[in-house]
Amino acid sequence: MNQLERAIEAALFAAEEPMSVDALASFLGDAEKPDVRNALKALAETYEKRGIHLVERGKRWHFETAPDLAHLLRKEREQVRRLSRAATEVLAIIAYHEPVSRAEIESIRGVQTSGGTLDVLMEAGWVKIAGRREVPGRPTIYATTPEFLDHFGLTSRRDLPGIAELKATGLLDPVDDAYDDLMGEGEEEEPHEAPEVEEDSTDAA
Amino acid sequence: MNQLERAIEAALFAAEEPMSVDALASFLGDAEKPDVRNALKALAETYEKRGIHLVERGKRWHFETAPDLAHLLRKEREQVRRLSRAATEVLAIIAYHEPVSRAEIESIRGVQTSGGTLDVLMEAGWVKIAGRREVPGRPTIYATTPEFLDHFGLTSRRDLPGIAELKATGLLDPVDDAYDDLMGEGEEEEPHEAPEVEEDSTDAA
Amino acid sequence: MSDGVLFTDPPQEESEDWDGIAAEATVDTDALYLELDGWEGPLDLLLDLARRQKVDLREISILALVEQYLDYIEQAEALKLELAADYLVMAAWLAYLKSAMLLPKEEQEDPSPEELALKLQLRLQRLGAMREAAGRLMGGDRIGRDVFLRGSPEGLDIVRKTNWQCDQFALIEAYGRVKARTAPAVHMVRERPVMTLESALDRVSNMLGVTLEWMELRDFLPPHAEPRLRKSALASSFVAALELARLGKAEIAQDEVFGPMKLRRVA
Repeated sequence: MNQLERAIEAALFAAEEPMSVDALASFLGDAEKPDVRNALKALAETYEKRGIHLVERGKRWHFETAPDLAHLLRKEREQVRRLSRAATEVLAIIAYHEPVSRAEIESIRGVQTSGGTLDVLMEAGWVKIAGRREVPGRPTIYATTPEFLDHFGLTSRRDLPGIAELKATGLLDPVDDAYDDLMGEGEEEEPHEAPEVEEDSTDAA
Repeated sequence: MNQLERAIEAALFAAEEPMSVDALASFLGDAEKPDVRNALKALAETYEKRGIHLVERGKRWHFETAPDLAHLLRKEREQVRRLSRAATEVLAIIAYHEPVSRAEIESIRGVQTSGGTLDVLMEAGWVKIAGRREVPGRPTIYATTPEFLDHFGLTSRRDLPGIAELKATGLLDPVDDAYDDLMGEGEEEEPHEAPEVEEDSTDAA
Repeated sequence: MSDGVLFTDPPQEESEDWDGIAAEATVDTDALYLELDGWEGPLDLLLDLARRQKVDLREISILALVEQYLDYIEQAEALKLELAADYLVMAAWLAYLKSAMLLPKEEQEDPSPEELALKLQLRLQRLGAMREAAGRLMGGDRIGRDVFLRGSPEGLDIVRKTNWQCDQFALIEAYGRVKARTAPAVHMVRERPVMTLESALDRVSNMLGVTLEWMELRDFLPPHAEPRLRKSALASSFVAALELARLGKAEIAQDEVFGPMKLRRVA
């Protein structure tokens, strides 16, 4: 085990927040980023079978306890705050479709979404406003945060359960697009109420 | 690595306080204390050379970062600042009169000197406490340091220009006389109504 | 996507995160159940009904679904339950869809009932997919529930250090400034040729006592005085004259503006 690995191990252990490769490199002074990356990988491997794991969540690294020990550690600990079903669904829709406007969320759920639901998600730090869509009305669009990936144990958005299949089967496409696809070529030019969502490229490694 | 070791590792990692063998044994349910003790020893050994150490302090165990990495975990952020006018004056007085007490500094400057000013000079490493004067009240006395000479490019304090030289260069002339000299003869004798102002402009270039 | 993957029953443990609605868990299919408060809108109810058909949503019979929904709304009405407007709107729309689907094709208007049915099906698929995804998301290793962070991290110390700057000239200049400022100040008061008001008052009243004639102010000034003393004497004598006039000891006269000011004793 080299000094860099030791230093990274100690820094991540002591840090109050997950740290990115950049943050680690600059914190450790003269460390080169590729070296930091390699050291992180080596460390993650070392810890793989231990009671503590070193994990990457949204490009940031932190130590956490091994998931299989949850039953031991869960007792006496405060339960994670329960999300309402509505909030859970809205969060999933944002995560799988991001960035997405409230109207788009509502069109998928078939029901109005109360502002409170989005507030809860933003307060939890899992959802943030990601700007406005440049269409008439300039609706606010929402996206997930690194804390979201952190909390749900996802390395990146590509880790979202089943997202590849959902994409492949077109279940993330707006209904009208899917309909046109099914009909072969779209004979009737239908207005797309939900414009094509731009894929968030920030976490495409 | 056995399950007990993994569990202890995770428990100590997640614990908010160091844990005794008893506490660990009861936390982990049915663990026998000797087993816990052995597992702790094995873990401590495993971590011995790593960036994190498992240590026993007063019969309670916890993880901490390796002591030799302390310097790495403290990041110093340097910031260049110009010494304020007040601090420069105090420094000059100490340099010319050392060792000197704060009361003496104040009497030479003619204004009160805040303790913060001396702190700044000591933080800069240019001034140190040089003991106490053996007079009633035993005031602390201050003197300059070798770093002071270093920073100001002086071989010794004798390199500081003397009063005679200061006079010759006009640095000791009262401002009004110097003004009169510049203006030819001084017809109007103006009262000095503005008392000396304690300046604290840190960024006066 | 393999059949049924999206709509397998979500693992039981997920329901702990679902806020008391848990349609799947609490519902006995055979019993009459009405949970309109629990369903978030008609689409939700439709999806639930569709899942009861236990087939892939792509093969669901929209007609059967419509009938179930309408039955359902009817039952609710029979029980005199308050129905949210959007449930009734959906019921009306579905009733229309149903009738359109039962009518011969030629009489259809655009959009065709098939299109409407297909789109409804697509919507249900999407909602179902998201519901499934939400369940799997919540079932992941969540911090604070499945994995735990360090209990009390020391934190990384960031020590702010100031690098103070100053140079020799500034130092010496500062000392010069202090010395200059605090050097014992000896004030030399220069002697000035002035006539005070008191002496002017004495002088003018003495001179007035000599005669009863008008005298010009000028005549009271000391002869051969240097110009600066003369100026001062003029000012003081003028004020002295005013003072004597005020006391009733003298009269003042001036024939023209800026003319010579004359003074005489009051008899």
